[in-house]
Amino acid sequence: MSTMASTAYVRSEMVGPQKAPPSMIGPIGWARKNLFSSPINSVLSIVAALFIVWCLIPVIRFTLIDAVWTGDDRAACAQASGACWAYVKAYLPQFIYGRYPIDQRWRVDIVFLMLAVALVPMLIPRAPFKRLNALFLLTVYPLASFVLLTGGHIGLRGRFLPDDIVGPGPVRFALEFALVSFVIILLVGLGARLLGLRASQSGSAIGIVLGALAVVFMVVGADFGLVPVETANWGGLLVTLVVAVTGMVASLPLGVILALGRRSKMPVVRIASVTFIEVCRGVPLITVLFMASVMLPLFLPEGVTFDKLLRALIGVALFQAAYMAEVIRGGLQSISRGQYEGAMAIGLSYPQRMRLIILPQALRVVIPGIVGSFISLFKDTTLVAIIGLFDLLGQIQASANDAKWASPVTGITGYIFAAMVFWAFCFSMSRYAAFTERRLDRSRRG
Amino acid sequence: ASAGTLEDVKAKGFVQCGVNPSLIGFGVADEKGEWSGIDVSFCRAVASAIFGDPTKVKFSPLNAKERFTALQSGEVDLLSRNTTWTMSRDSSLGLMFVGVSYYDGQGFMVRKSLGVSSALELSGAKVCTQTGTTTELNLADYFRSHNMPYEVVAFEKNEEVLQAYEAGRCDAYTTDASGLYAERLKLTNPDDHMILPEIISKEPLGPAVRQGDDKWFTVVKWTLFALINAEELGLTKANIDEKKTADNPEIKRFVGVEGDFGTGIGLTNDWAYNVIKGVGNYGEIFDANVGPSTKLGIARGLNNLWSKGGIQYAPPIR
Amino acid sequence: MAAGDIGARSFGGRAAAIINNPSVRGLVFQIAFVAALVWFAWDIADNTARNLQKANIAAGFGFLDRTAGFGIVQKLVYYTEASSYGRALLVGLLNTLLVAGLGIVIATILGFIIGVARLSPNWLIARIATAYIEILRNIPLLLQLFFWYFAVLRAVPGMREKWTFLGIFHINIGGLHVPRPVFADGAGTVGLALIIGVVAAVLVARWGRKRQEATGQAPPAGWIGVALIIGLPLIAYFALGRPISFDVPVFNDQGPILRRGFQAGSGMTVIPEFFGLLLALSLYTAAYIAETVRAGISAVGHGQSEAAHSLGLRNGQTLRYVVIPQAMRVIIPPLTNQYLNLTKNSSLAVAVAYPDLVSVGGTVLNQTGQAVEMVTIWMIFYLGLSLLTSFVMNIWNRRVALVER
Amino acid sequence: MTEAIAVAEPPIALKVSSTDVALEMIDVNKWFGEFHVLRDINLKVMRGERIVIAGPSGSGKSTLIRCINRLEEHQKGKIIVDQIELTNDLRKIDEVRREVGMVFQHFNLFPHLTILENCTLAPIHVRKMPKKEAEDVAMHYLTRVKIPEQANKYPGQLSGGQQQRVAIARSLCMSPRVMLFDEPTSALDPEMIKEVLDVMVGLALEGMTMICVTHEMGFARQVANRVIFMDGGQIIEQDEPETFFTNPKHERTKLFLSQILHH
Amino acid sequence: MTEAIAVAEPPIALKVSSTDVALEMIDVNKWFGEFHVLRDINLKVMRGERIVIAGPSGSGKSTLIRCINRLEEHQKGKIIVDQIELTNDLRKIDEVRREVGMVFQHFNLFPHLTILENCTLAPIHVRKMPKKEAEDVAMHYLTRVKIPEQANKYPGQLSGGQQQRVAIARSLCMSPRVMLFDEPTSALDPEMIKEVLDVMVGLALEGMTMICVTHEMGFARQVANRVIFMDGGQIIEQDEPETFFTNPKHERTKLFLSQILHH
Ligand SMILES: Nc1ncnc2c1ncn2[C@@H]1O[C@H](COP(=O)(O)OP(=O)(O)OP(=O)(O)O)[C@@H](O)[C@H]1O
Ligand SMILES: Nc1ncnc2c1ncn2[C@@H]1O[C@H](COP(=O)(O)OP(=O)(O)OP(=O)(O)O)[C@@H](O)[C@H]1O
Ligand SMILES: [Mg+2]
Ligand SMILES: [Mg+2]
Repeated sequence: MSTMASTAYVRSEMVGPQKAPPSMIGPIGWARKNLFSSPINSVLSIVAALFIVWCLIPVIRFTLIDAVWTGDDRAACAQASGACWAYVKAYLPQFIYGRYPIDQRWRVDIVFLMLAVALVPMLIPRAPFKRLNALFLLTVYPLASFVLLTGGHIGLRGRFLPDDIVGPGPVRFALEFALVSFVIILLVGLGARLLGLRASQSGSAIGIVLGALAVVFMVVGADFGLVPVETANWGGLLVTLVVAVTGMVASLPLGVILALGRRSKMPVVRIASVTFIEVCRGVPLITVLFMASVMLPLFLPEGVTFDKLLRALIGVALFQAAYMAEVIRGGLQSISRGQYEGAMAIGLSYPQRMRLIILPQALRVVIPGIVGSFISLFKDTTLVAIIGLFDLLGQIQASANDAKWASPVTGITGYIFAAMVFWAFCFSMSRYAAFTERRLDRSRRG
Repeated sequence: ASAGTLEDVKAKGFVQCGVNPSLIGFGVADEKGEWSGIDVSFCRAVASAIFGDPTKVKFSPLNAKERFTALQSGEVDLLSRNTTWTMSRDSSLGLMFVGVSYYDGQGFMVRKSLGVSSALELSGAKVCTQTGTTTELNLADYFRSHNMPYEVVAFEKNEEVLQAYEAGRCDAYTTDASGLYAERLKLTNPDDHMILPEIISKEPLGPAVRQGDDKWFTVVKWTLFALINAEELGLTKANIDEKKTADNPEIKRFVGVEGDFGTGIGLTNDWAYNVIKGVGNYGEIFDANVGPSTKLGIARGLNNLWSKGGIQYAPPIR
Repeated sequence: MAAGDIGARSFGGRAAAIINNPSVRGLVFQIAFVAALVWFAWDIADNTARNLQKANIAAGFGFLDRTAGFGIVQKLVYYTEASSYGRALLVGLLNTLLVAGLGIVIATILGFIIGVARLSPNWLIARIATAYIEILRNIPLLLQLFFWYFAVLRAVPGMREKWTFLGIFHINIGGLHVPRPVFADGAGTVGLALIIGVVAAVLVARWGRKRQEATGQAPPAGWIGVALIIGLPLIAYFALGRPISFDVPVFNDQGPILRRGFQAGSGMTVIPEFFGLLLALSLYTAAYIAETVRAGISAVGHGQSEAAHSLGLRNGQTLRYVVIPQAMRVIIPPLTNQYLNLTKNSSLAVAVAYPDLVSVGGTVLNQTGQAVEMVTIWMIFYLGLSLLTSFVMNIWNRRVALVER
Repeated sequence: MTEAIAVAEPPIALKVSSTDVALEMIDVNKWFGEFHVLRDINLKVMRGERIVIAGPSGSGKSTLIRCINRLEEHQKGKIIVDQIELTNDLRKIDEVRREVGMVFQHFNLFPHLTILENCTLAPIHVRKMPKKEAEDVAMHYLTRVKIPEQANKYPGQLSGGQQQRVAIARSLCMSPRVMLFDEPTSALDPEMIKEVLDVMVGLALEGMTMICVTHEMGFARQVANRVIFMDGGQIIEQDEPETFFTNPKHERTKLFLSQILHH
Repeated sequence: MTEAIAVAEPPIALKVSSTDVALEMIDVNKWFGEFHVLRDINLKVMRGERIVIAGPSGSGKSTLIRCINRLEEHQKGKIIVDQIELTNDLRKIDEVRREVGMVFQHFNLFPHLTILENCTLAPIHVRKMPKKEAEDVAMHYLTRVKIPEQANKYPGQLSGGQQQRVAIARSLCMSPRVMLFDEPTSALDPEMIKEVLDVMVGLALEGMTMICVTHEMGFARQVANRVIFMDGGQIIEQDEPETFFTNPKHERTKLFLSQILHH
């Protein structure tokens, strides 16, 4: 140990921080660290740089340098070796509205505008009135959009009252509705009495539902003086958004029900939910769409028909609901047992526990998942083109063969344009999902 | 539904008509959503017959796969979508064709640069077509019966067939000849392509209705006949008002001045007058949509009146 | 769960107690639920039967024996227009499996490369990988499919021209033309030799591992294996007097223009529809697999590779023995999902004329009107596939689950 | 950890009703699958009584009190709370839960609601109280647990001790006639234990009927009328705290006490 | 926590080679980006020496020993291990790593391999040892760290202390000439610390060259030849443990020692 005495050492003056060698800092340091940290990396960097140039040059040439920006018909693009943006410009209204009558397009604009105005504050975490806003988005907005887009005034004629009492028409429908409502309220009241619940309470719940239904019927049946526009004339971005948004809005409650069903203690309910979910997730969307377009009519009694767009919507919504159910189930599983028990211990009933405690928390957790599955849905809307609906892609495809603009570059320009639109939508949504995910992480930690 | 299609149509106030959304000359909608084409005009004619108003019609664009279910399920009242009348469709799809509105036949379009002048030279060719139609079957029959090898590339939609053909994926594009003329217009250089003279199949195209509703069947059938008869009688949209008063008993019966033909089929007696007033006669429709003066430039050919060398022939109104 | 002596002492009647019993309520609800389901199903079945009867369509799978009458451009088994609908569907099914199988292989390889690239310390490489993922994942597959298909069609030479690689691979718009092997007597023996070669290679590999365990030194088992797999069949091939000949694609550049180009029936052709679909499917899925792989690798803590390094394991060994085995546990389940997605997505074939099960089935449906039967066949196929996969996955998952305290 | 209280205060003497039964368990048995967790439990709690349950881990203490408000179902025997027998009858379960408040080890506050909302939720939705009134009640109890100023914060922003006090206030807002506590302080840091125990002592002073699973022996000494010792799913011994701690009868009790007191 | 050892044993006296240099650092400097972590480090370790490095958090202790087996790259100066200078040469890095064993704070066992496989992985693949032999060696070291019976379990099934002992055994299986420890006990519960320290003392007794970042001052007193105190990326003071603890010279050392010893 004495040998070690010589190693005793006490620092007399401190070494101050020195500047890092130039190879460590600044652009050089950065490049050395990130691009040329080893011989292999240097080679890779050079190859990668060349690859980028090799990819970008033709893309830039095609989309910008050699592109045709102006022109009135295919003559402008016939000889072009770049994109034919003139064609996109000429067709832009069609890409957005399809064949929606030109003088009625303001209605679509309003629908788009309302969506933007209602959605943006919804997405900003700090914006106030979330609940009201959501209520608007899930009730008023769909109803208003329906009336605006179709023109409303659907012929409610009633079904079963004999013609000689009152002829088919809104009056008969109203009468029948009142009659049915009365019977339902009566039955519910009786049932509640039997179960020993307070009749007034269940009655008012049913009353609210029936009242809401009545309002819905009144709105869709009323004549607002709008020209009816058939869904066959809808197209482009309008159809894409209608399919995506409706699919989403409809699949949310369905997904919640399925997810709860899958976790239910009742075997029948559980098995039914699991079967539905797994079947939907196990088959390609396009077979579901084929089924909706070809088979659904077979399922319905004679004379009952659905609009083609509506059929696609049903198919998409059911399909999406299965995926949504799995996302929501993930959220439900992340809620600790203690929350269920806490809610039980203060005396909340099952519906109350779900509505007040579990779902609000679970849904918040799954926002990124929901946005993620919305992105898939948004991309999948293109498949409706296969069953002959004119979504953005279908519209672009149809127009690329329009005799007026057909040229070798028209089709590819259309596809590039569609790609840019879809990319912009999906990419911003995926960024948003990432943002909420980070926010959730933070709030969970903090 | 229970009451019969005619009553239903009258009750709802319009005819729901299934058409092709993208076949120039037969069924196509322009940018503004205005529909045109022979099949479309026929729908309007039916609306005119029932309501005296050619605009009381709504169109459902249908693709090849959906069209029959759409009709069977009652989604449309009438299918007027360049559909070939075949026995199996009458027998096993639950349809009834009311007649032939256009005598067509399957043909081939090729590039002129191929130097081919007859379909019989197409041995070994690659042929593009749309799936789910009779064309696929005719094609197979034709090449097999001539002992020629071939390869078929079958797409889901017209647009895709055309893009593939244009890109050079196949030597020939086959569909009904009328369709070929229409599709050719969409090519970058229509003049580089030609339609071969051979017609390899009989393709009588006509409107169809559901089986089991004879009343409706009769209305639609006679609307078609009225169009043809009008041409024969020389009645046009322009001159019908003036000829209405003519002494010709045939015309008198036609416009409903004489006889009770309209009420007999559940319509008003001036139903035929309304049809012509609304859409013109068969010849007018043909000329306006596909005739030589249009971009399609198809000659009357078989579709001329029987009296003028064609085979369009309608039973008389009497 | 005997409810004991209900209502013996407490208030409320017996009836109320029964009605308020959750299990009774559950039972009633379930019975009502089943009744509703049955009624619903019965209603649908009834409507369908009536509708079909009206349309004069006989229910049942009898139509599968009828003659199809249409041609199919790519068939792995014998098929002509005169074959039956059933056979046509088989052709479609095999085509689906072919494109899905190959797509899975390519997507996996590509996905792993890109996933690893995304974690590369090289900034440029990581950025390229990120860009690839962000672009491909956010554009609908159908659009990409059109893009690739028509881009491929426009990029390659026309029907009367060709690009040739290595003298035997020819590419033009008609597809990739390669020699088709023709088997004569003795070809079976060559096949047998190949099988023996593979078995031997496996044995050698196993011997190699044993040897390494015993001596610490690894013999070049890999090379020996390769030599066996290639060498044995070659020896058999020449020894038996070349029992396998090749039908070379015939390219004709004389005569009438239509006659020029590759002659039908010669060689083997891989159609461009297949390439377009394969390209789109594998590029698209690779983007997802890359994300999966990245997540899997990131899930293996940094400490693991540090520990491996400090034990003296080299980068490659660290990856092979430490990082990848752990990453795989995280990667495999989502990877399986991606495989299933790819298989399901292959149904988009219908858009580019590739005759897969859905596309051929669609034609059959349209010719026969047997919608219910066709949709049933589709569902059974895809469902069966996913059920099978998840079954296998569950077993595998249970086997590799980390043992915890 | 037990020092916080053990040192000081003398036991609280309070009137306990001798006729008014708050809760009775008669021959209660419970199984988890094959496992017999509760064995022939007999327990009678008079109104105003304060009972502490102690015992080694896994002895069934939590299960016992969770049976009382039917978070767990028992399979044999009777549980009668406030003259209501707990059966499968949903309405009775609801009624019992309304009468019985419960405080958990991990608080189980609802993180998506503010403190005030946590407290008013049940009064509004279960007792159908007007919101204004529910808020007044909630503020009253929050003041009592000494955190009125936190009413508009979220649980995540509070310390563990504060959260547990909110949990107690939340239960009190339903004006329960019996309060159950399942190790309310065992997830807390030592300095927070006292603030929670103080609140509980306050409750006891007001005569609340309480059943409390805890290892805070100081608290037991000061507050309980009776200490129950459980092991292996059965009640081994019960007695007044003084006797229980100074003179345990059963071997297991002695062993257990020696462990926790000398820890 | 330091009591476990501090109380008892006297310092271990062992021969240290005076000529045989195990490791030398000459004017080593390292930056993380702009941040100067290691400043002019000069350190010579003789074979058989046992060095303890102490210092406040963030002073660069971990970075220093991680530079020794090139888990971090230094930018200036020389590091020579066993006469091999660490440069960018991959082969030399490999060689150094084979000679140097390292034990981490968080064990970093491979969770997908059994204990035995954890220990044999490197010998088989790096030292090209036959499997059988590697297993014998592994069992030998596992026995030495007193867990031979756990050989076929997975790390997840072991307690922290056991895992850290496996980590030590795993390093030993490569027969390193120098062992580095980076706070090997700071992630462990108190009762496990002793079992790990015991193993380390055993190693020291056998004359292993060790560099150990730790705050276990009892261990330092008993085992180290030299204690090095770092702060701000520099070596502030080094001395024999006795002198170091009883008579620190530098102000910062005094401050640091007063803090950790009175903790
Ligand atoms: N849901 C359950 N399913 C199966 N066994 C359970 C369940 N809940 C508890 N047990 C078991 O029942 C026994 C009693 O558990 P209980 O939680 O009542 O004990 P405890 O006395 O509260 O213990 P601690 O002091 O650890 O909280 C334990 O062995 C436990 O493992
Ligand atoms: N990879 C890195 N990049 C940037 N800074 C780092 C990195 N690793 C460590 N540092 C910084 O270097 C300084 C020294 O870190 P080091 O881990 O060596 O400290 P330490 O003395 O081991 O501290 P502790 O006792 O907390 O482990 C710290 O300020 C730390 O934040
Ligand atoms: Mg407990
Ligand atoms: Mg450190």
